[in-house]
Amino acid sequence: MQTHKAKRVEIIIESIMEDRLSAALIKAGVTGFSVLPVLGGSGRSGHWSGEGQVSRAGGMVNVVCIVRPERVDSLLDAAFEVVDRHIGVVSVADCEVLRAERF
Amino acid sequence: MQTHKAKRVEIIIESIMEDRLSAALIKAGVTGFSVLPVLGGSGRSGHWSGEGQVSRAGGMVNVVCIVRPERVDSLLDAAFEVVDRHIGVVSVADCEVLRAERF
Amino acid sequence: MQTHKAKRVEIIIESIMEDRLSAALIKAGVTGFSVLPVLGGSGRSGHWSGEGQVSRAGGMVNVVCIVRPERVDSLLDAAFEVVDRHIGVVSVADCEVLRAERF
Amino acid sequence: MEGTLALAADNLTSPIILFFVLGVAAAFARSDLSIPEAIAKGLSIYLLFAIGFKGGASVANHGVDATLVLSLVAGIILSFVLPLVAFGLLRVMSRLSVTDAAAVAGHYGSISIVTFVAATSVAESAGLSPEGYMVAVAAVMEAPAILSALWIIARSGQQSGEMEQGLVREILLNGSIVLLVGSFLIGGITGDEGMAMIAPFIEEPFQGVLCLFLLDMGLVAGRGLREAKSVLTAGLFAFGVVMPLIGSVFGLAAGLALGLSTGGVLLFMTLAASASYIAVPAAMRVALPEANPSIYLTLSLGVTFPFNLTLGIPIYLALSQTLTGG
Amino acid sequence: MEGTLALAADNLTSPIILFFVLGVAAAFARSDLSIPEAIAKGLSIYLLFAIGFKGGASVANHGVDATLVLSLVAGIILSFVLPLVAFGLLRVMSRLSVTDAAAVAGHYGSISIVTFVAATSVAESAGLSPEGYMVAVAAVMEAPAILSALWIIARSGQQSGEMEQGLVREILLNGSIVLLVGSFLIGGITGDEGMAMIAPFIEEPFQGVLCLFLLDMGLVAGRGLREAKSVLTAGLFAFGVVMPLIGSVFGLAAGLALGLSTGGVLLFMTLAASASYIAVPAAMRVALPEANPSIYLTLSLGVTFPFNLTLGIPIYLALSQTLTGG
Amino acid sequence: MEGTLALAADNLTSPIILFFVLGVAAAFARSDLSIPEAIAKGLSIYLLFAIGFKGGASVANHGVDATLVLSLVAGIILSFVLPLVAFGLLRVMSRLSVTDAAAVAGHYGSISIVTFVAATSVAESAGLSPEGYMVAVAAVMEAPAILSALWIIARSGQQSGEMEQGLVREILLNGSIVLLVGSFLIGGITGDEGMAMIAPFIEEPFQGVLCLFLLDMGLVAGRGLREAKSVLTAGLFAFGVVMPLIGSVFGLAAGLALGLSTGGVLLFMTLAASASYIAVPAAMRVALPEANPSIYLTLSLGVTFPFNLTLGIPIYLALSQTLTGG
Ligand SMILES: Nc1ncnc2c1ncn2[C@@H]1O[C@H](COP(=O)(O)O)[C@@H](O)[C@H]1O
Ligand SMILES: Nc1ncnc2c1ncn2[C@@H]1O[C@H](COP(=O)(O)O)[C@@H](O)[C@H]1O
Ligand SMILES: Nc1ncnc2c1ncn2[C@@H]1O[C@H](COP(=O)(O)O)[C@@H](O)[C@H]1O
Ligand code: NA
Ligand code: NA
Ligand code: NA
Repeated sequence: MQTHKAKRVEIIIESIMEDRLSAALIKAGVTGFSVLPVLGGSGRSGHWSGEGQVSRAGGMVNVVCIVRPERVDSLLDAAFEVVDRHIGVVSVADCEVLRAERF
Repeated sequence: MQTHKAKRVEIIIESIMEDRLSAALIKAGVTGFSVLPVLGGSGRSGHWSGEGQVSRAGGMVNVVCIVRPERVDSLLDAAFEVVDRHIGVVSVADCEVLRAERF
Repeated sequence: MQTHKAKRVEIIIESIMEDRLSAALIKAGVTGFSVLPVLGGSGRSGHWSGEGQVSRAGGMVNVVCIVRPERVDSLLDAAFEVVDRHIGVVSVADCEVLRAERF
Repeated sequence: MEGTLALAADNLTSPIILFFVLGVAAAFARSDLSIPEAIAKGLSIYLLFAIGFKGGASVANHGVDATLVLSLVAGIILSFVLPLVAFGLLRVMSRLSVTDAAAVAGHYGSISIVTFVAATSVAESAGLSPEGYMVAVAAVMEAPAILSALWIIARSGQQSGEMEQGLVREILLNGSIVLLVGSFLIGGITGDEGMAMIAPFIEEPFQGVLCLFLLDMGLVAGRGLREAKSVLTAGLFAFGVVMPLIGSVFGLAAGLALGLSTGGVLLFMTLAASASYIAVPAAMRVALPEANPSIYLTLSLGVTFPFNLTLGIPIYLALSQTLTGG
Repeated sequence: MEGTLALAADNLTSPIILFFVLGVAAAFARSDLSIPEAIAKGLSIYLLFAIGFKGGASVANHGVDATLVLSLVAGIILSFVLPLVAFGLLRVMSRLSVTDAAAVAGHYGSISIVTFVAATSVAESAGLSPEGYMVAVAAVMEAPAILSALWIIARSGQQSGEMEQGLVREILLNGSIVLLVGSFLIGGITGDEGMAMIAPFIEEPFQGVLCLFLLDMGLVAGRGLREAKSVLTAGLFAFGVVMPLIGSVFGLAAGLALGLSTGGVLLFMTLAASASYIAVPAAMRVALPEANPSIYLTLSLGVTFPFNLTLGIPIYLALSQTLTGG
Repeated sequence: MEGTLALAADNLTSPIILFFVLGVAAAFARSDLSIPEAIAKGLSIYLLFAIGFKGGASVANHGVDATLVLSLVAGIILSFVLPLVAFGLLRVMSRLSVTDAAAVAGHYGSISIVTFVAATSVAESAGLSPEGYMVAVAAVMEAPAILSALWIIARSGQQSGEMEQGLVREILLNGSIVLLVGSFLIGGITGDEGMAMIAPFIEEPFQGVLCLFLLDMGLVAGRGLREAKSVLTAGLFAFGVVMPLIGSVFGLAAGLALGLSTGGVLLFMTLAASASYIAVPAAMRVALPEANPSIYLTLSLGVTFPFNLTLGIPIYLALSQTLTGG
């Protein structure tokens, strides 16, 4: 099967920032992304869990974004703007994709 | 810790196609996979969100499948069959695994 | 954007073992991790799905942990201890991160 | 006529409709109000469970007769036929591709269970007691329309119409049909005794749960309309209003021919007039992935559903009352 | 005897059982009907909350006496002892490994709260009023059986029996025990006044919620049976039917020795006869990961639970009525 | 005075408070008892829906007058002013940074809807009938305090106070405000007729749902307290108890000046005394990410909420009864 080089960017960010991140990604010309739920976690700011939570203050989501390698820099710049003052983790990895015309 | 080379295939696909994809993967000799929920996303066909949805029409899932490198081609062929006419993203990345006898 | 080399460890493990894994990771000096839900899957022990489940016996979670490369070995040792007798999958991949001071 | 207007006005200020409006308004204002997916599914399970059971218990009370069977047959036929009508209409009124038009047509042959529930409430307020088995008619009308839509595609020579193995079983055994039919049968078997046991669960809170569910539907419809403004041409919008009226006439004919009560005729009209937004969209994503879902979802949930809820049902009630003399 | 048969027949057509059957049938037919995980957990929280509170309020009304304490002690002893009986039986009736047999045995010493609730309904229909503190007996019987199972393993020299630190606390404080006991205590403290406040929430809708929960259990059990057909040998199946009968005899002896009312004896028999499918499976996954979960889940949820629901409870009722003269 | 003590004692043993205590205890004991996130959100949607609707229906019954408008204005002013008081107090009583102090202050200007509901129950038990529009006052008090907190930051020259575009809309249209106000309006429009339809859903089960919700709040609060023990200095703890008392005096003054009924004064005191734990934390995470959430959440949910629930409300009731002669 023919595959094409791409980058997989995963951004773990507070739920309340999701809309702002989406908007920034779209502005940066990203053609697609998916948002995965996160149940809980741990970091320098302590332990958290979404269980029983009513407020949107606490939770986080994992935004997965597969892009052509040449787009990754503008994506990271856009993501950084949003994440900057906030907690969260941005990682980038190499991957290959089927159907490259979609990216 | 001793690790072994493997491939991590992640397939973001419509929920309604999950059963067909599972069946195809198993037929292709894949020994295991896990299905992760997706809350929403954006792509060429627009924005979507699972919030408040009752129909199974809308949602997507992320099927994660770790395989030995030599199995990845038949896996991709099988996945492609199912995804072909549908929206969705297939990506492959290198990884290492513990307990290689499980794959 | 300046990025830094890191390792992305993903551990798919039974929900009931999550607390023990968290404790082990923290003991091994891991600075952060996130827990993602898993809806279902398939493996040598058969097919499972969280749908309609009340008991915590069945489900699994995906623990994602991004660490500096030099920490990955102690992390894997810690994870192995917990996963050892249990079902589950441990994978490691290279990635790059923004804001390396957080890891 | 005046009665109809009064009723329509009354209907427009019922909590059910106002909560739908609240949902649409919140979505348009981009409020973050939302109902968790699991809760929305829970509400829908409750509604199917309750109306299925009530229908069955009512049949247990009134006995089964030939009209039940004939009504089921009529429902199946309508569900097969209406997509052909809708498809023809769409080819005239819109510029949709064959695939998109067939997909939309499939939705209008099938039914919307919440519209059915709303019509039942209106029937009860008007002092009517529709045949309990109309719930079963609703259930049998869910699926045939899908087959019709696929047949239209197949006939048009489009590649995508081929019936994948397993699809028919999947369509016939989809969760909402199984729950509705299952609850109907259990209500029928356990009758008054069963009803006495679970009435406090399925009767008293029913209207309140319905309000919450309509709030959710409003939120989803509003979000859909916001996103899909561009696909909604004038022609399509007109179709979304005209088709339920045409469908209701078919339902009226069937109801009168079967000799149903006034309430039964009203419900038959409503079923024929309503468009699916749960079962058919899911089937279309599997069988016709090329069809654009925002077209059929926007039409069904964003145009036809609110039309039926607000104006359609009062019209169908007036017609059924006039023509059955009820 | 005739009364028992009539009751069993009646029982078989109660909505509760029919919804369980519907769930199993839907799973076997591979319908996509499903209850979201969060909703299933919500239903189970509701049931524990309601029966705990009702039990406590009833104790507040009738006062505490020595029998309460003795019943708790008897429950704990039964929960410790029954796994030994079950293990012995399994070694005779099946070819399970020591680990698998011990894991299964642990389930049969513990209890199934839904079976308990179903028996309570049957008791009430039969005009009995079981002691309110039987809920507390149910709670104390959840955990000891797990320790028994681990002790069996440890004695057999298997490596896996070692008691990990924290496990006992985890077992004793598992969510369902805490919620059941907590609600029981709060019901006991607030008594009639508390009951008056929340009765419309925990009494009226109870049977309806139970129906939905049993639908879910049927779906899960059906899916499990479909997947695990291969593990269910004739010997194991027989064990799943014989063991509850044996357990019920232990419960009967305890109930009679304690001088409980007819309803109390029925509930004690039911507790002893029932097998856990929530708390014990979770503990076994932690403590005995080598044991095959599809064996114990299939037996407990797929064989013993439906057996108790349909035939077991009427038999226990007949026995308890005959032997207490109630 | 004696009456107050008796009431406080009574209050302490209400199921509502005991379920909160159960939750806290379970969290401290590290039980795995938990309410799924979707269920917790569902419970909170139910509560907002119910109290909004009831408030609106009650206004429909009693008519709108100038006091309504003046009460809304007073609520808005209080919500703007109280954060300034709280901020001043915090600078004296604690060593929080300007950012943390402003964030905490914002919570105390806003309100906790569950505290409001608990006070309503107490009012009803005491035979009072508060003005229905107090629900609307609660709604308008949610947001202004957030703007006050950001203004404090901006004035202090801290960089983070800048008002991001979209934030104000987000704050004003947050889900709980929209649902509460929407239900209030619909209750007002549909009045008695609407109430008759959905009363069995929003009135009878209300107290039971509230118990479950408080169990959940106890679990969350307990988990928070366990994690955040270190941030809770003596000064902060004292603030969490003193600030509601000060707030209640402001509420008292407003209520008396407006000439509200005894129940209305009680509710105004409670609103002013309570601290937000849903809307404000979310806004603070967006606007002031540098502020430490465990400080404001622990104070609001772990200290002030239980204080109000147990001691505060009885005190406010005693004061309002004495001073209105009610
Ligand atoms: N190294 C990491 N790997 C994965 N997730 C992380 C990591 N660090 C932080 N997180 C997630 O981000 C949240 C906030 O992190 P922090 O800002 O370090 O408190 C944590 O609770 C985790 O959910
Ligand atoms: N590049 C991408 N990275 C991650 N997810 C994507 C990407 N493109 C599409 N998706 C997901 O697939 C869905 C359908 O994509 P599309 O077919 O482009 O509309 C989107 O709504 C996303 O959830
Ligand atoms: N190769 C794999 N890739 C992804 N997930 C897996 C894989 N193998 C097993 N799993 C997950 O781990 C569970 C238990 O696997 P097993 O121990 O093989 O039965 C499966 O049900 C899957 O959820
Ligand atoms: Na129709
Ligand atoms: Na037992
Ligand atoms: Na306040």
